[in-house]
Amino acid sequence: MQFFFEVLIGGLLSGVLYALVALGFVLIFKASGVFNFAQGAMVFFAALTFVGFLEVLPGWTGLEEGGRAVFWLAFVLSLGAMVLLAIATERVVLRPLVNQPPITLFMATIGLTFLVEGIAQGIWGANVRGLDLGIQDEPIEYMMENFNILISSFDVFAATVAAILVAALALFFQYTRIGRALRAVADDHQAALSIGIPLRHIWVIVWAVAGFVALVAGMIWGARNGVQFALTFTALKALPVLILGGFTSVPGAIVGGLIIGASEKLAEVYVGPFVGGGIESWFPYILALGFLLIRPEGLFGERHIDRV
Amino acid sequence: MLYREAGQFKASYEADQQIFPILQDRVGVLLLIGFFALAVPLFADQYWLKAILIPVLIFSLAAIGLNILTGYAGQLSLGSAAFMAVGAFGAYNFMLRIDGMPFLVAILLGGLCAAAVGVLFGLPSLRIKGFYLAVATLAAQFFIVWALVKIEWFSNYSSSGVITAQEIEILGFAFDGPVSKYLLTLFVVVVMALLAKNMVRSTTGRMWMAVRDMDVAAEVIGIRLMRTKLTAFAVSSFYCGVAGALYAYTYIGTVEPEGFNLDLSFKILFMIIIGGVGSIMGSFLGAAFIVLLPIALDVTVPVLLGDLVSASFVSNLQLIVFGGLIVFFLIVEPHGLARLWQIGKEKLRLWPFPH
Amino acid sequence: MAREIGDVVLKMEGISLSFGGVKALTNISFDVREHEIRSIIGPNGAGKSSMLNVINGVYHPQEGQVTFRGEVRRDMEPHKAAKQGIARTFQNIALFKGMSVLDNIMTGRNLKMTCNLFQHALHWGAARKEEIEHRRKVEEVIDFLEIQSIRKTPVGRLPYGLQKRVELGRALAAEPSLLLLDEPMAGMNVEEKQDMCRFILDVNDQFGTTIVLIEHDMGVVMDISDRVVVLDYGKKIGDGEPDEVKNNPDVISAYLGTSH
Amino acid sequence: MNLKKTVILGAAVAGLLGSSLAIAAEQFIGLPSYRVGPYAAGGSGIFGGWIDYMQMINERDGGINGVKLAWEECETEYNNARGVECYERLKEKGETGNTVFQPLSTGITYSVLDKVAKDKIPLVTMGYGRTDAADGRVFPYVFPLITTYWSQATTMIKYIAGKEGGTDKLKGKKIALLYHDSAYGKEPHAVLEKMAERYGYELTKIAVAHPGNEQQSQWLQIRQLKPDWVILWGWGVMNPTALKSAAKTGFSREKMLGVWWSGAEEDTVPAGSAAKGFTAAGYNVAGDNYPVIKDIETHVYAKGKGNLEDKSRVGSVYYNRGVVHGLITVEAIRKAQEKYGKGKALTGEQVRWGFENLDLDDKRLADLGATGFLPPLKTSCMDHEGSGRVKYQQWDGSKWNVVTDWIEADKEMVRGMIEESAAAYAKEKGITPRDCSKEM
Repeated sequence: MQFFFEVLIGGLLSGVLYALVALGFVLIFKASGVFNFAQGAMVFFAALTFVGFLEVLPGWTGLEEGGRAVFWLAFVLSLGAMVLLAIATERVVLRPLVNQPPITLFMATIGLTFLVEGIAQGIWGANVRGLDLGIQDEPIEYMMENFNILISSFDVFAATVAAILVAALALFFQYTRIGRALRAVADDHQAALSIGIPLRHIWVIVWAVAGFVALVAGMIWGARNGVQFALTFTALKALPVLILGGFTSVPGAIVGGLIIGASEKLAEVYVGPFVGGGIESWFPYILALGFLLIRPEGLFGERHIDRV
Repeated sequence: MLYREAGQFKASYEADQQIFPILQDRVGVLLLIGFFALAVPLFADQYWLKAILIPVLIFSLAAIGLNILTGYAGQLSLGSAAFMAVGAFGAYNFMLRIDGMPFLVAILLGGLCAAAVGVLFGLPSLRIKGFYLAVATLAAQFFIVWALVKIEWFSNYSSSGVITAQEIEILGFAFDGPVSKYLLTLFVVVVMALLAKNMVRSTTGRMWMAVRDMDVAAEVIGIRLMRTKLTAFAVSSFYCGVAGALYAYTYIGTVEPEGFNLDLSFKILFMIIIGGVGSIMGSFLGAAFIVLLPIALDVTVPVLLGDLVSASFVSNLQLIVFGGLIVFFLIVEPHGLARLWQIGKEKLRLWPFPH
Repeated sequence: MAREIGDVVLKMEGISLSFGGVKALTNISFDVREHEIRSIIGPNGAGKSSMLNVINGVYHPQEGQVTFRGEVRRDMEPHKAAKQGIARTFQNIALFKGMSVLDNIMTGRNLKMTCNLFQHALHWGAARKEEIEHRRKVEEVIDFLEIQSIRKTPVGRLPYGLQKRVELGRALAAEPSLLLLDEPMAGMNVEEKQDMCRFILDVNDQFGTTIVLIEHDMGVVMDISDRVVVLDYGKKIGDGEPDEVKNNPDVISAYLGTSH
Repeated sequence: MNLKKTVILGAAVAGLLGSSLAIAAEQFIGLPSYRVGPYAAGGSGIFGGWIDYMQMINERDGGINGVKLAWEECETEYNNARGVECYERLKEKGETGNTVFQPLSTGITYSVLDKVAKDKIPLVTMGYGRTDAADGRVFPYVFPLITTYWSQATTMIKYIAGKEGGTDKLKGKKIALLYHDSAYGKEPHAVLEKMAERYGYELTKIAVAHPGNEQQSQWLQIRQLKPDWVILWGWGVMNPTALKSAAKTGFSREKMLGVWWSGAEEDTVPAGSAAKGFTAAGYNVAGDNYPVIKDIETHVYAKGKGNLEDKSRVGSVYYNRGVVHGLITVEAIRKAQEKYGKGKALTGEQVRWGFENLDLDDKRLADLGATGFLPPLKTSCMDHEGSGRVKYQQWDGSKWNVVTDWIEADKEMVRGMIEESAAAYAKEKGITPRDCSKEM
C-alpha cells in the first residue's frame, strides 16, 4: 500500500509538470485558435536563453556569478526575449495568416518550431547545460521517516510553483481588463473585435503569456533533466493532457495532468512488467483516446452541438 | 499559347470525365511519366536515383496516403509513419515465412496489414474530430512502434530488432541495382497514384470530400459516415503501408522500428500541407520539396558562408532557413504548391492574351 | 393544379424533443399527404428546423413516433432516411464547399450507385459506365435548375442564391419522394425568390414530389402551400389550409406578438 | 572548405611548376555529421575532435606520407533518410571517392549497411551499430571497431564482480538493467541473461520509454527491488534524468554503472551534484593531458584553426572520442598505404584492408601520443572488433576520472554469439562467408 501511494503521489506531482507545459498550449489555443506546435520549442528556447544569460551576464556586468542579482536579471531578460518572440510571431507568422484554416496555422507553427530551435541553438550553442535552482531533488525526510513514503522535495516545489502560476493566471483572466478581453476573444473573435478590442494586441499578449509559462516550465524541467534539446519533448507529455482536459480549458489542463501523471505511473508499475515495460510512451494516449470516446470534447472542453 | 483548351469540345460525358480532361494535361502527364521512366534511368547517376528520386517517390506515395485521409476525407492524422512501419514489417514477414511469395504480392499484403491496423485506429474518428483526433492518432504512432520493438516475432527474433529486406526478384529478374529498383518504385508509385486519382474523382472520393466538408449534410444525403471514414483510413493506411514496404525494400534495406518515428509522420504531414491538401499532384510536389530543400540548403549554405561562421552555426542556419521558408510559403500560398501550379496553368491558359 | 393529393405518407404523432432540459418541440402531431406541398411556419425559435431534423433523423426525439410510408419509428439514422427517399436542404446552406457544383450534385446520387471502391480505383467497365449514366441524370437536374454555366465552379465561389439552387439540385439528384426544404428563399431578392418558387412548384408538379417547406415569406407560403402547420415556442398552434390558418386568432397573435 | 582551399592551392602550385607535376595526392573523408537537433551536443563534440585530429595531421605531418587529408561535412540531423543522402552524396567525392563512412548513428548504419559492400566503402561504427558485424567473414566492409555492446556488457559484469570481490560473489546479487526502450536498449539483454545463468545473479530489466525524461515509476520500482547494482543503458536526456531520479529515490550513484553513451559530460553536467560518484564505461577516456591532445592544441588551436567554438570542450569525453575516430581512420589509411603505395590516394577498397589489418600495440599508441587514451587494437579478417576493452571512469562532480585499467571483454562468450548471429544473417541474406585463411 505504501508503494502504491508513493507511485500515486509521485505521479500526481509529475502530472502537475505536464500540466504546466499543457497550459501554454491551452492559452494560445483559447485566444487564437492556433494549435501551437512550437510550444515545446518555446520551452527549450526559454530555458536555453535563461541559462545562456546566467552564463554570460557575470562577464558583461561584473555581477557575482550564481548570485541572486544575476538570476533575476537573467529571468527578466529571458522574459523579454519571450515577449520579443511573441511580437515577432504575431507580425511574421500570425498576422499574414489571419483567417486561414486551422491546419495552415498549425503548419506555420511547425515552421516556427524549426526557426525557434535553429535560433536557440545557433545563438547559445548545442552544449548540454545544467541548471541549479537551489532546490535539492531529494526525498523529504519527514515523509520518509514517518510513513516510509518517498516524496521528492523538488517535485513538491515544482508543483507549488505550478499551482501559484495557475492561480495567478486564473486571477489575471478573471480580474484584469486584459484578462477579460482575452476571454472575450476566446468566446467570439468577431464579437470581441466589434467591441473594440485590438485582436493583434491580444495575440501578442497571449503569446507572451504563453512564453512566460514556457519559461517557467523550461526552468523547472531544465532543473530536472538539464537544459538541452530534449526539453522540446516535454510537449509530447503535454499532448495527452491536452486532449484529456480539453484544448480550451485551464482547469482541464490541471486535472488532465493529474490524471495522466498518476495513471501512467501506476500503469507502468503495475501493468508494465507484464507486457515488457516502456508503456509510458503510448499509455497516456490510449487512455486519453478511450476517454475521448466517452466525451469527445475532453474533460472540460466546450460541448459542440452541430446545428443544421 | 500552348496551354489552351479552347477548341477542345467535349461531345460526350465520357470525354468530359477522363482522368485528365485537357489534352495538354494528358500529353504532359504522359511525357512526365515517359521522362521519368525512360530518360531518367539513362542519364541520372546513382546519387540521384538512390538518394533523391527513390525517396521522393516513396514519400510521395505515403503523402498520397495521408492526403486521402486528411486532404480528401478531412481526418487529420499524425501516425502515417507507424502505418509505413506496419507495411514494411508485414511485407518482410510474408516474404520470410511463405516460400516463393512474389514480391509485389508481399508488398500489397503488407499494405493490407497496414489497412487493417489503420481501420482499428480509425475507429475513434467516428466520435473525435480535428486536433483531438490528430493527437489521438499519436496513440497509433507510439503504440505500433512499441509493439514492433517488443514483439520479437515481427523482426524474426533478430537481436537488435531490425529487419533486413530480402532480395527482390520478380519473374526471375533480380531488382538489385539502383536503376531497376528505381523503375520498380516508379512503377508501383505511378500505378497507385493513378488509382488514387481515379478513386478521388469517383463516388468514393466525392463521399470522402462530402464527409470532410460537412459531415451532417453528407449523412443526410445517405452517406454512411462510419463506412466512409473507415474506408478512408483503410485506403490511406494501405498506401502508407505499401510506401513503408518500398521504403524497406527499394530504399533503405535494413530498417528498425524507430526509423518510423514521429519525425517521419510529421515530415509526411509537411509534404501534404506544403504540396497541397487534397491534391494528388501536390503530394508529389510536397514530397520533392521537403526532401530536396534541406539538401539544397546543406549544399549551398556552407559554400556561401562556410568560411565566415562555424560549422554548427551553418547547420542551425539551415534549420532556420527551412523553417522560415515553410512559413513564407504558407503566407504566399496557403493552399500549397499544387495551387501555385494551378494558378500557373491558368495564367498559361490566357497567355499571351490576358483579359 | 393538375396533380392529385394522395393518402397520408408521413405522420408525426406526439413528438417531443429537448436539448438538456430546453424544450424544442412539445407534443406535436401533423401529417403530410402524398404530392402535397406542406409548409411549416412560425416565428424564429419556434422549432421548425428541429421538426425537419426529427423527420430525417438528424435529431432523435424523446417522445412520439414517426410513421413514414407505413413504417413506424421514433428515430433513425439520417442515411436510412435518405435511403427511404427523404432528401432535404438546409437553412444555412450545407453544401460541400471544396467541391464543384457538378460534384456536389453527383453526391446526391450516391445511394443509387453500386460500384465499389476497387471498381472506382480502376475506373473501368461498370464503374465508368455508372459514372456516365449518373452524370446524365445530374445534367438533367442541372438543366432543370438552369445552372449549366457554373457546373465546374467550386460552390464556395458562388453567390448565395445560386448556392441555394445547387443545394436544391443535390437534393433533387436523389430523386426523393419526400423533399424537406428549410427556408429555401431566405436572403434572396424578389427575382431569385420567384425563380425558386417556380422550381419548387415544378418539382412538385413534374415529379410529383411531396414537399415539406419551412419559409418565412408569408406571401410565398400562402401562395404555394396546400396546407400549413404553425409552430410557436415548440408547440403547434395552427394547422390547415392557408386561408384557414391565416384567420386563426392564435396564429395572428403569435405573429403580432400579443399573446405572450 | 579545406578541400576547396587545398585544391585551389594545389592547382596554383601545379600551374606554377608547369603541368608536368601532378597535384599532391589527397585522401577524401566524408563526414556525415549532425550539429542540430537532440543529439547536436554529441555530434559537434565528436566531429569536432575528429576534424581537429585530421587538421593536426595535415599541419604537423603534412598529411599521411605526404597525402593530405581532405574532408567535407554533410548534415544528417541524425535522420536515416538524410544519412542515406549524405552517404550517396559523399560517395564519389575526392580523387578516389569517399574513404570511409562513420555515421555515428545506428539507424543510419542500418540504412547503408547493404550498400557499403557494393560500393566498396568501409563502414566504421565505433561503439554502436550492428554487433555481429564483428564477424568480418560475413561483413567484410563493416567495422564495429574497438568494442561492441555485447563486449561492453560482459566488462560491466566483470567490473561489478571486481567490486564485489570476485565472480563467485555475484551469486544471488540483484542487478537491474535500466534500458532505453528501443533496439539499442535491447542489445545487451541476451548477453546479460547468459551471464546471469553462468554467475547466478538476478537480472531485472526495466524499460524506459523514449525519450526518457520521466523516470519516476522506474525508480520507484528500483527502490522496491533494492538491487545491488543498476546498469544504465541510456541515451540522451534519459541519462541525466536517471541520475537525478536515482538521487531522488536515494539510490547510490556509486552503484550505478553506465554504458559509454551515458558516460560523457553531457550526461552528468545536467544532473548537477546528483551525478557525483556515477561510473561509466568508455573506449576512450576524458582529459587533455595526453600528447595527442597537446599536439592538437599547439598545431591546430594555437593557429586558430580549431573546429570547436567552445575550446573548453577539448579533452571532453565526446571530443576525445572524435579524436579516436580520427586517429583510427588515419592509422587505417597509413596501414593501407604500406600495402598499396605510400604517398598515394587510396580507394575505399584499399583502405578497407587497412582497417582489417590495424595493429595499434602499446608501442604504436605511445608513438601516437595516445597511451592509455584508447585501448590497444588489432583487427583481422575474423575479428573486426579488434579489442573489446574498456576503461571505467567515475564522475567526481566536475570531471571524469579513470578508475580502472582496460578491462577485457569475455571474448569467448561474445564471440560465440557474434558468430551465431552473423551466420543467421548470412543465411537470411544468402551470403557466403569469406574464408579467412585465404585472406592476406
